[in-house]
Amino acid sequence: MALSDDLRDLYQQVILDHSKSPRNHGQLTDCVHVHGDNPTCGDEIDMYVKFNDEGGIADIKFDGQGCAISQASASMMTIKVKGSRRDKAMAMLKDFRSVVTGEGSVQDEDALGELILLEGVQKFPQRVKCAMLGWRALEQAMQESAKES
Amino acid sequence: MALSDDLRDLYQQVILDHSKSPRNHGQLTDCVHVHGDNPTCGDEIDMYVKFNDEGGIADIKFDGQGCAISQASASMMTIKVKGSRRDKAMAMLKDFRSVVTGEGSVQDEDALGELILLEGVQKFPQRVKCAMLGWRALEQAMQESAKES
Amino acid sequence: MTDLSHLRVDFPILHQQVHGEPLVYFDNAASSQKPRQVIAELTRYYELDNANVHRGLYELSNRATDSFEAARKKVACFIGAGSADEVIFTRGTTESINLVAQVWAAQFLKAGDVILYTGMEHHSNLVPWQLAARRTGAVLKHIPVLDDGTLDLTLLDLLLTEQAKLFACVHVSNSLGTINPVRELCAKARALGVTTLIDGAQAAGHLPVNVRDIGCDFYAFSGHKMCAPTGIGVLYGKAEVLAKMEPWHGGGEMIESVTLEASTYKAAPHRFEAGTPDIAGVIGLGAAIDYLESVGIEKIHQHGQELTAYAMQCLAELPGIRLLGPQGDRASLAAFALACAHPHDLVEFANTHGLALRGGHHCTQPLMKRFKVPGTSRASFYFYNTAAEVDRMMDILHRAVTFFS
Amino acid sequence: MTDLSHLRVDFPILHQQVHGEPLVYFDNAASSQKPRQVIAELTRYYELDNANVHRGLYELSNRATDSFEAARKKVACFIGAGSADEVIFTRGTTESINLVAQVWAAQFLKAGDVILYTGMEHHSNLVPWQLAARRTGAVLKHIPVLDDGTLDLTLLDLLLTEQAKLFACVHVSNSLGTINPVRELCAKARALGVTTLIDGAQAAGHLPVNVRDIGCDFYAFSGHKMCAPTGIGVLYGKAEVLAKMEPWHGGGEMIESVTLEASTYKAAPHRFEAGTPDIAGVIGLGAAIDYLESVGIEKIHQHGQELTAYAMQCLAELPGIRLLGPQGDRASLAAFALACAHPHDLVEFANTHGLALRGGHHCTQPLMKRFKVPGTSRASFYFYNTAAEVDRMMDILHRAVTFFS
Ligand SMILES: Cc1ncc(COP(=O)(O)O)c(C=O)c1O
Ligand SMILES: Cc1ncc(COP(=O)(O)O)c(C=O)c1O
Repeated sequence: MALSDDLRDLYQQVILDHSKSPRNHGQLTDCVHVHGDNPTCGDEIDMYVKFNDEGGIADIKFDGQGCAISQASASMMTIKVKGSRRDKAMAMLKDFRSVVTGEGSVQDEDALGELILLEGVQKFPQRVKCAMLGWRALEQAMQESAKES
Repeated sequence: MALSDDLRDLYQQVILDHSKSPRNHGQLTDCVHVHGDNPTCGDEIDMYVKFNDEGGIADIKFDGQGCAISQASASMMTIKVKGSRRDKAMAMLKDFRSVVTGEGSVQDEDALGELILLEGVQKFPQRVKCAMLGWRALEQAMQESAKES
Repeated sequence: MTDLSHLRVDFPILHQQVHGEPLVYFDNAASSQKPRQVIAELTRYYELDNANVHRGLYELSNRATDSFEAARKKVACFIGAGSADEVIFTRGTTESINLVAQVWAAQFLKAGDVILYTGMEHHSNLVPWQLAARRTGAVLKHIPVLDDGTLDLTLLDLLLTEQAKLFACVHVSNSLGTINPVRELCAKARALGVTTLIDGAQAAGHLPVNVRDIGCDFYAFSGHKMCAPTGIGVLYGKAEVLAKMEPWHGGGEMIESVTLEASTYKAAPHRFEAGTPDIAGVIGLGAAIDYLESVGIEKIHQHGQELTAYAMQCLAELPGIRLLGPQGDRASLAAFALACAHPHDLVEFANTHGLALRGGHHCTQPLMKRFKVPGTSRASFYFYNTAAEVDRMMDILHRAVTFFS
Repeated sequence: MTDLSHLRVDFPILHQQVHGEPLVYFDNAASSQKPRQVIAELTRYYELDNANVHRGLYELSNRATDSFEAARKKVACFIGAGSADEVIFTRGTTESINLVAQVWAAQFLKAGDVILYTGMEHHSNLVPWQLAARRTGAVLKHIPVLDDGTLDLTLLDLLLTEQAKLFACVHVSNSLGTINPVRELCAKARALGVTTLIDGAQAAGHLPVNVRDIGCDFYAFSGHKMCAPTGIGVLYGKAEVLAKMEPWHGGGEMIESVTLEASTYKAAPHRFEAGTPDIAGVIGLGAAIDYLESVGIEKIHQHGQELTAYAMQCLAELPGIRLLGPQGDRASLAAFALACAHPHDLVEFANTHGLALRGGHHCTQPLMKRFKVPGTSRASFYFYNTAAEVDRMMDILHRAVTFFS
């Protein structure tokens, strides 16, 4: 029955809530737009990011369809990174990857806030790519904005 | 030990003798020339046939390289078909195929003469195509001569 | 209901616990399980007869070659081919289709010719034609799918014309369960001189298949979906059509004579089977056919229809469910979307209770777009599945609805 | 002499009588036998884990996928590849070479470019290039073979030039036993920007192979010749080279996104593995590698060299024998022609005494022409063969000489 507990961990109330009512859902104009997908699953995400002059994240919204994990992860992410400096967002990305894969050490757990709840993904290695879907799109958006400037 | 007996049957002295000193070995000019081969084995034969006006076999020689069975069969065949009428040669071809495959019935055993010795091939189905190599070439030569006339 | 549960003893894999609960394997459309008779035949072959085929003159090689070619005859019989020479062994449906999309298409398609397929094709019957179209300049068209999961045949006269040089169509849809009227479609195509390829991945071993009755030029299927080992499949090709086709791969077994500059080739089927074949796989496929025939394809089909009808009826009662595919005559699978849970979440939940479902696009992305779903959950059955297993599935799905709502 | 006869217990097939005498299996270059560990792994897989890979989110599919990808890593390690992504699974050497001769050649060869191979290539490394040359207009050249069975490297500077765009070369000749200096050849090719493909069918599993040390762009081999199941093989491709290559077959597993009109594709290796792979075959190949590594490739190589040296020495005493191939460093096979008997007759005779030899052209017709023989008889060994078996062979061959003289 251990796996059922793990499952409960994976789909905690907060996570289901985010997946059903994702925050920062929608689109932005005049922004960097990245489309990300998970070919194996068919999950898709559109990430819209506005950067400020220093490369920090001024505004962010997302759109698309996917499983509870990918939706909740993206929703929680947008809350946390909105208004962040570039290096801060990068650090969170790195830390979050450690949280879901269980590899490497987390530098600043506090910064992740409730994103820590996605730790349950560790027990479901197939879902790591779901949890990372939004983050990978953000990473790409940051790379593109860096190239432009 | 039954198979050893079969093997002795397959390679009777007469057969080995024909394979070592094939009769009607060589080439002819002004004749129908057919090249036959056994792609799986690499056996090759060149059959040279002169037809008379009625389509009978006036002269025949062969050349090439192959196993004892294919060489002996071709050698014995040339002796038997040389001077034969077309329909007679065709009948022998059919009878000989029955002898080596064991399928169908032999119409005129006497006509085949010592070719009957190749009956041992029945026990070695993989060698049927060896025994038939020269005959298939003859068959093709007869078809070509029929087309021409 | 037709009960074939006595056959479950033949399938060792079914008798295991997964996460503390009995395994319920409902992903048969992706791959079937193997009876001990097939596994035993592989072992027998490797322990007694193993040798390379066609080129040996010794006992083991003769035995291997005999079993190998006997399996080809079994396949020919199984699908009603005119001769064993019409049976080409491949890795599976995908390779079979690619063979045609490379060799036949390169020879017979030119710019502007139409390749017609349908909106419910598996990626394996779409992408090869897209690649062929890019190479030849042929144009791609498709027959759309109606809301009930059947083909929109009102457009057939418009689409299936003499301009269409090839018509590729799935026999049984792996995403909808639709059984397409391939016989009628091929008859119409034939009348227009259009070459036909039927993707039988979900049909062979599930319902009676007779390629001469269907009247197709090519028929492709996979062994692993019908009790045979992985890595073996078949391309049936009509003798007249194969006779005109150039070789595909070059190598051993397919040649007649080779020089350092050029070569000549054998006739079909060996022409298309370069290199050492999957000998054990072919012999295993023969054993699988023996097994299926001992059960009876008609019985397997009937069982599948009954079990699916029962599952569809149970599923319909789930709150927020949307069932895809036709209602009446259909193949043995049920695909659905639940309002409360994305397929991946549902399948993950099911797995924690030992239930193997598949969630996703099922290699039919265009069809998912057509039905405006990100993916579906799918339960697909084979003759060893039971109504009791469907009941267990329903119990688990009800719990999932509670969990995710 | 290195004695590995204790391993014979692992090979059930070896312990049988053929025509009343103990089987002596000396056709290992055509296909090797399988240890019980590999057969057992196939059974284990089918009885416990069987499911389709990569697309499932349930236990069986996860287990199958894990074993499948673990086998890819084992292969990468086994041949010293830089990463598992450089390992593409195919049916065997022949399919591996055809993949390159179709995809790479279509992209990178143009009319007048030279494809260079050697006079000792297997048909599987000749015919694919002949077909590629016909499609692209490339020109075929070859390095001739000397009387001692080695390549005529005095012509190398003349033939291996910048005009050559591809150099295809067998690592170990299946007809002569020659071990070619592939490292030196590839170094020279690389310096000139020539892409290289090495046919490792007779090398992998027989001697240590390290593709990065060899420095080739492609390396092809078959599982069935190295204790693995039939139907599975490998194409190694250098990451930079694979990254530039277009897809080959279209279908499931190799796509990223598909619409009814066009598609995008995954990166290597999955880009080149369309459709359901031979899952059990791949896992069986992994088990074979485990087995070979537990024996030790160095030890296998040494045993082969010693046994072959012994066999060559015994054979040399047969009246009217002509031994082919180099005398010194060579692979574990002996090919010969007897004045008194054609290979087919000899092999037939051997078979009646339980001895499995091969007779014929060994898929190297041009080489047979080169040596002016209709074919040869070949005894090819693997680590489970013994000196006592060579003695039995000699006894049978002596009797054959008497019989046919
Ligand atoms: C040197 C060589 N290359 C290629 C092949 C072809 O291998 P396969 O038939 O497994 O594709 C063989 C074996 O027959 C071989 O010995
Ligand atoms: C309808 C259909 N076509 C083609 C395929 C491809 O079969 P395979 O992956 O065995 O090549 C499948 C199975 O995945 C299928 O369901």
